[in-house]
Amino acid sequence: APVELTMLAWYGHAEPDIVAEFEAENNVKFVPKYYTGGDNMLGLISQSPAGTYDVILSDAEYVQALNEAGYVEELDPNDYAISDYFPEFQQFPGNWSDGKLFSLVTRFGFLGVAYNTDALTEADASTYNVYWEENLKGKVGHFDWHLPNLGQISLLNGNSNPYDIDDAGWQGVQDKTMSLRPQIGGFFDYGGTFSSLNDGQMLAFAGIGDWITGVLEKNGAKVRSVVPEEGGLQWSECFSIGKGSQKAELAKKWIQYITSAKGQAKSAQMAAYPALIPNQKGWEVLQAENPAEAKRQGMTKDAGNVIDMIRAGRIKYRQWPVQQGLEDWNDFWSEYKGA
Amino acid sequence: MSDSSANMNRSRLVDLSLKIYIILGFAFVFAPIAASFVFSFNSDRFPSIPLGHFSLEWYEAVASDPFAWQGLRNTLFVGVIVGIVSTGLGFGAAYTDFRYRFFGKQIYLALALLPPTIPVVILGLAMLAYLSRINLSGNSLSVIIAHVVICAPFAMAIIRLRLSQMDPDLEAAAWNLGASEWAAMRHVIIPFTKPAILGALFITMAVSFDEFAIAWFVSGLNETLPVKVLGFLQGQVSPRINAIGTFVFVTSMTLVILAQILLTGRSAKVRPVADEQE
Amino acid sequence: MRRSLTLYGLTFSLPLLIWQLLFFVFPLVFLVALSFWTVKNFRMQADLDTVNWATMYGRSVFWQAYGTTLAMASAASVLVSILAFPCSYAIAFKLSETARRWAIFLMVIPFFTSYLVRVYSWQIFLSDAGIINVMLGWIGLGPFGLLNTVGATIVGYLTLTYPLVVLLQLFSLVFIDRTLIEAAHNLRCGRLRTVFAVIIPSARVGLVIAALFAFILSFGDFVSPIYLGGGDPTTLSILITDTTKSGQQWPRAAVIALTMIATLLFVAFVAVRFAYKGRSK
Amino acid sequence: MKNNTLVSFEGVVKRFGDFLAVQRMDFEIAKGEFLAIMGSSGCGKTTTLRMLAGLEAPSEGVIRLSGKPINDLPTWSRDTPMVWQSLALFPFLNVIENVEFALKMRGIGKTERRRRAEQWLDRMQITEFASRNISQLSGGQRQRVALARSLVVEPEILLLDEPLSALDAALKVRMQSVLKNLQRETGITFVYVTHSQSEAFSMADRVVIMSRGKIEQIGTPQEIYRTPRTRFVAGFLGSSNMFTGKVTGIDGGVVTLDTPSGALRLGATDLPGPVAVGQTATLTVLDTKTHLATRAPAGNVNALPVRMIGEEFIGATATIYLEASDGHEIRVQKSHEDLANLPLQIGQELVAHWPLEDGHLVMEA
Amino acid sequence: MKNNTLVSFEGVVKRFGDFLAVQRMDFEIAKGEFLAIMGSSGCGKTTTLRMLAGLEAPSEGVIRLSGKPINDLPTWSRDTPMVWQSLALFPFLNVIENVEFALKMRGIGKTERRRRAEQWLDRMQITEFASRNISQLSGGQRQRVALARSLVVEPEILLLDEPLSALDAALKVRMQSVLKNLQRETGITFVYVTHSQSEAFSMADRVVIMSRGKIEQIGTPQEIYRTPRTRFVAGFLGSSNMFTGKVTGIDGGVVTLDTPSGALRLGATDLPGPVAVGQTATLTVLDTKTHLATRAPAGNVNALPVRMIGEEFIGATATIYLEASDGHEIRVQKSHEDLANLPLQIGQELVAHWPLEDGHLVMEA
Ligand SMILES: Nc1ncnc2c1ncn2[C@@H]1O[C@H](COP(=O)(O)OP(=O)(O)OP(=O)(O)O)[C@@H](O)[C@H]1O
Ligand SMILES: Nc1ncnc2c1ncn2[C@@H]1O[C@H](COP(=O)(O)OP(=O)(O)OP(=O)(O)O)[C@@H](O)[C@H]1O
Ligand SMILES: NCCCCNCCCN
Ligand SMILES: [Mg+2]
Ligand SMILES: [Mg+2]
Repeated sequence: APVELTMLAWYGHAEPDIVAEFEAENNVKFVPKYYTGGDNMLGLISQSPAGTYDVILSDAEYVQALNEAGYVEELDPNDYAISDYFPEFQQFPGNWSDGKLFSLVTRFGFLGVAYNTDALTEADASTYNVYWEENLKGKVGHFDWHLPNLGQISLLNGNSNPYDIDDAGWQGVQDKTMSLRPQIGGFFDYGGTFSSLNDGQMLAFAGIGDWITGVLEKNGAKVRSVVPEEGGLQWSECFSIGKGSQKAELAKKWIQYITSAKGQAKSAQMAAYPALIPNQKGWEVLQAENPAEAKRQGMTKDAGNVIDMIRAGRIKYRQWPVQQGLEDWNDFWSEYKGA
Repeated sequence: MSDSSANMNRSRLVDLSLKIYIILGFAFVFAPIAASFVFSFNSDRFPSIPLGHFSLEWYEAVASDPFAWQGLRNTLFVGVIVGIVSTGLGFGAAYTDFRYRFFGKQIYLALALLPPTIPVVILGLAMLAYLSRINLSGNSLSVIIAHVVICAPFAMAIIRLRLSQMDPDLEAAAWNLGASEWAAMRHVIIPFTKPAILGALFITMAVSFDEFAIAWFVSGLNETLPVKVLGFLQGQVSPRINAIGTFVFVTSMTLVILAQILLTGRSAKVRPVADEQE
Repeated sequence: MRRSLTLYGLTFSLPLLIWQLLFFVFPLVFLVALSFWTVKNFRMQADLDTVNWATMYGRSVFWQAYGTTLAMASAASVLVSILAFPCSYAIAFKLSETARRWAIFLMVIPFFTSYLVRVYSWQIFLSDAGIINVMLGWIGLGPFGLLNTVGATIVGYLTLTYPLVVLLQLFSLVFIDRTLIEAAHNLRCGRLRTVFAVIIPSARVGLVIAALFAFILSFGDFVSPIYLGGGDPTTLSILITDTTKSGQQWPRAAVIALTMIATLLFVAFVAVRFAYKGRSK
Repeated sequence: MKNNTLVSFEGVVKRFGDFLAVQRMDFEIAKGEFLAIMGSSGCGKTTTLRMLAGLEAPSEGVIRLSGKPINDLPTWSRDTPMVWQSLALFPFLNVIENVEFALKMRGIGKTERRRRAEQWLDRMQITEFASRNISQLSGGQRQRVALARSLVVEPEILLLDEPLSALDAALKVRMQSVLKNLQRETGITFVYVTHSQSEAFSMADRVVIMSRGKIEQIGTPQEIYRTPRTRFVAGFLGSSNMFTGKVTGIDGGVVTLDTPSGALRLGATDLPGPVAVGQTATLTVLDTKTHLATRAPAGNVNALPVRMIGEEFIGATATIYLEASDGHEIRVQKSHEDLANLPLQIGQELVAHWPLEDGHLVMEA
Repeated sequence: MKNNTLVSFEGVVKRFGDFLAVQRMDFEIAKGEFLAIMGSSGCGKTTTLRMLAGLEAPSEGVIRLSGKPINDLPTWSRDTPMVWQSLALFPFLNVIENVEFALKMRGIGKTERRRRAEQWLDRMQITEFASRNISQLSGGQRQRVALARSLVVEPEILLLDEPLSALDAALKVRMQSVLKNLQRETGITFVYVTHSQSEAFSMADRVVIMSRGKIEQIGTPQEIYRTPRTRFVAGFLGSSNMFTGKVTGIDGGVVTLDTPSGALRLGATDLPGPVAVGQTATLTVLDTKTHLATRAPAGNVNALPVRMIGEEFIGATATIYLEASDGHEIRVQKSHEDLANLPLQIGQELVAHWPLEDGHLVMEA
């Protein structure tokens, strides 16, 4: 019988389109536990016995928390083809702590303005100000998490470092955000975001990007995401090995596989939701396998590709607030919702 | 019973309106179930009107997902055991309330009825925290434990209601006729409460079949089907929801209809059967 | 004869007591303890600090959510009781034995379908391009914004509670002594009046318990407010999820949960008192 | 229909599925009459009352109230309050609220309602329980509440289904006179189902005797007591000695009957119908009209040799059990004084005798 | 305790919370005895029976069965089957299954069980209902099932709580003799709660009269009937005339009592206790021992001028209602024959009289 390898991840990461090949090659069977939010994940790990999860996928922000809490094993950088990564991703913040590697970024994506192409043009959507448009009243949705939404407003307010703002800047973000409240038609989780964009319930969406609209687009929905002129945010997913894993060796093998060029190309086209990949060689494989998707996502050698956008400074990492507490942001978000 | 009431005391119009009202009630209850059924055969991933074409794709997706099968097995296993255990516990509590008066009874009853009042998200975490500390987390057993906690009160309520309809002299009469407490239990209390016991068994099973929030936390990697459905809903919006829903629905319906037919058949010729019993 | 608990009595009383002590009270105690813990760097630490209580109770959004949830759950339980009563009444008194058995059977069916699935299905009805608006469109009406409204949340609550409430009501209605109804008629009490003067008082325990269950289920539900109400307004169940997003603020979530428990306990206590009011032991 | 007829049953039949609970019933109840209905258990008394109250619909026939057919009138429009055998008190109301119920239904104001209810509690001697729950009352107390609840509206007709059956003897007697007085004072028509012969006979103006869904006899207590029209009635009252045999002669105003106990005669004036020689018939004679002597008395009497087999004393009266030569049981009921100078020992040979005019004929075996 | 005592109550008290339902009760029931318990509604009859059956625990005192204290013996080990006032038939069992219940509990095999149950159905005349549901029976039919259910085990003692109250008169009489015969044949001790004086007096060997939780008198029917020991008993039986007054003299074996209706005398032989001049006491005399005449008879009798106010006939007897000069009501019960030569019209002046030895004294007002 195949060896069982447990994976705690967002939905999709242990589905056959991604893992089947690896499973067959290594006589492994993934047993996934899919979570629906980073906090949810942390809660689950913290209350489960050590060693429950062999492989853990988490957003970059949470990796630090996992690491500090000692929920993940140290990784050996030499085990992985980090040198194939774009330079920006080789020393990815949060993956390293005191010079030690604890997780490895595997995919990322941009968050901008998601919109319904029947209702808005790309030009309309190219500024966060579109959310305040009169004809979108009640038709703007929020992905229900403070971090991407407030980050976007911070960008709109001209903060070059959207998560590192002083009290005045924070107050400005709050005021600006509050002024958006009457426009809002709802606060949605992943599934709700999907359906309300798909059926036109919401015409514009804050706090998401291609990882939602890309899937919908593939299914023929008239939605797209654009990084507006004020800039976009970047989310990143990283793999770690769970503390106390009995199958650390196999887990390492998996991370090697998924961060390899071949694995990366697969990952970019993940059926559940598409994403960008940090492995340059992976780009090449993708280009060869599925040039259309490579083009759609902007992972080509052409100018203006996603790395160029990063290099041009148009993209900021999504991260925990620096000068305020996470609670301050979250509390404000709750108040905003309740307003 | 209903036709013994004299006809001049009934109004056809009122009776008809009420019957239509019953149908409207059922329409409300069944609309989402029916829609789910229809959309489970719809090719589009995101349900919308007009429909796409007929497709079994979502059933195939579910059927080929070993975790869905594993989930179904877990659900059934958990549900049946939860049904039996919580009906047993609930029966005991209902009988205790019916029969005994003792110091601290209020507290006892509070314990027996409180769990459904705890928000499930919180109860889930609290359960997980506690169960993992006593090494009972992350498997079907932990789901059973947690589900019995919230299901037993339902069983207790249903059975207690039935007991309150019993002539209190009945049990005493049985004792008086030489039945020990145990015999009276077996020959009087249980026969009298049998409909409620069956009801409780079904309802608690159903509650367990449908519970996802607590199960998400405590089931660990041994997920039940509702937890999977939650994953589909929160994580990807897939008509597999409908496919699973319809599949589970049809399966359990078949079982319930069978039970119903068996029970009806029994009661129709209750006497001959009763003659044979023991 | 009511003797003190014997081996026989204990056989019936103890299992539930032990089970709930082991698997309910202890987790609950843990929850209470948790509400006094503190969180540092995403990690919960055992502590004895009232900060969570002070913080939560000091926030207006908490009280807002509290008021909203209370109002919505109350509205739902009153509404479902009123909507369900004619149905359970009709099933109890207007159907033949066989039809009644089938009606009960049909009412049990929803329990065997996933609540999640049904709520998800309601989205298909209620969305702007959904079944209802399409049908209204045929007669030139709409579209109306039905989804992501309080009304939609209430529809979700009804989906959750209607069958249960009908069954519970039914259960007390079918056992009403028919001669009481005859006696009322005989004393000049007309059809409708008998419903209020005799049937409802006779079935009071069942009716109140049914409403109570509806309240409890609605009060704690997070599925309908999120998937049908669009997360707006914030209910306590949503606030719990939100609160945990401040980096593992489970202790604060515990404060909300304990407040909810206290509320539900109070409501249940009042309801049961009311249900059995004026009845002798 | 007579002028003062309040209720009439015309060809009323009641079936429950296949079961014939009441067979073609034709009778009338006069305004202000006190009518008692008696009969063996399950004979249809309650069903008859329920049809009158509008709680069962007749399967056939017409019931009229004040001349108007009421078959289709719902109960609540009838004003035929009933006192239930099972009482049917409202358990969720206390005593006085139960009594007030009907007044409330008639829209009578709170104060007036309370006043009238209290008056009835008083009359029924249950004032002290006014605010008790029904479950806290004894059986007898409950029955009085049920009575008060129906009487409080002082209706034109009152239907009572064994209203006193749970009361003790003393209370029963007191309640009987309360009821009887009330009926006289108010002129309310009472239809009173009872098992108690003494209740029926001492209270009722007329008595209906039913058997298996059929009316066996209607008449004043005297008529029924003295001249039971059927064997069933005679047997049911339990107060007659019965001798079945063949009619052997009808002449000179005297009918002769040949019975296993001996030849008996009776006057032909009060015959139930045409009688022919050879027919089978039963002679009945009240046990109180049956006399005992040590030897056959002179005169035109029936006399049968009998042997004493037992005796029983209740209050002022004694019942002597005897058997005729063929073993047929004969009872004689007398006051102690009347029996004082008879040698009453078990086994004693005596003669039972009665005047011809005290025997009655029933054309049944 | 006598040798043949089956049951004894020794200082038994029963409280429900504060309410004293049964007050210090001391009495014995002999083996094979037929004991009837009577009393007004709510006086504690059912409670007494339930304590004996082991369904209520005495608050104080000891109950013995065959000499052994049984306070702590559970019902099911007692073998004291009871016929319930509420019947308490099992609704989920049919008639014969109900009857078989106790046999089944005793582990008796299926065939034997069925045989014995059928025998009892037959005896109770309910064979045709054997497979009916309880809900399909009339009240009387149900009661017979309840009787059969308890009798089927042919126990040493049987407790009956108004077992015949729902039966019709004829059936009641038939059942009475069935019960009485059964009791005689089997020697089963019967404890029989009833409201019916005639039932109690005609069936019981001894009768207990209770009032408000207290035993007022125990004795044979004759004793109780002839010499009621308390005003309550006399009033409860409703068969005595009562005159309350002050004792004015005790001499020569005669006690004189000054009552509002006149001075009355009685023999001093049968006094309930020491009597002193000046005490208040009540003289009772049975209405059947009270005679009527147009003028005061000669001899040593009590005689009171009275006026007739009403009459009532039941069967062989008539009751004449009269009032004394002070308005006090007096009843006289006689056979029609006894009254034949009196001018009985309302308003007629007569004399009520009785021999001194027929009066009894009760030391109560
Ligand atoms: N709803 C019913 N369905 C079928 N049979 C019935 C129904 N009601 C009464 N009966 C039958 O009809 C007959 C007459 O019943 P009813 O209640 O009138 O008798 P009753 O004379 O009042 O008897 P009792 O003196 O025992 O109260 C009985 O044999 C009874 O079993
Ligand atoms: N469980 C109880 N709790 C409180 N009071 C009770 C209880 N059972 C009986 N009583 C009271 O005790 C008294 C005696 O009741 P019991 O039932 O023995 O009366 P009874 O003589 O059988 O009356 P009835 O002739 O009406 O049946 C009554 O006043 C009754 O209200
Ligand atoms: N179904 C899981 C999708 C995970 C996407 N992660 C990115 C979070 C964006 N806020
Ligand atoms: Mg009847
Ligand atoms: Mg009693």
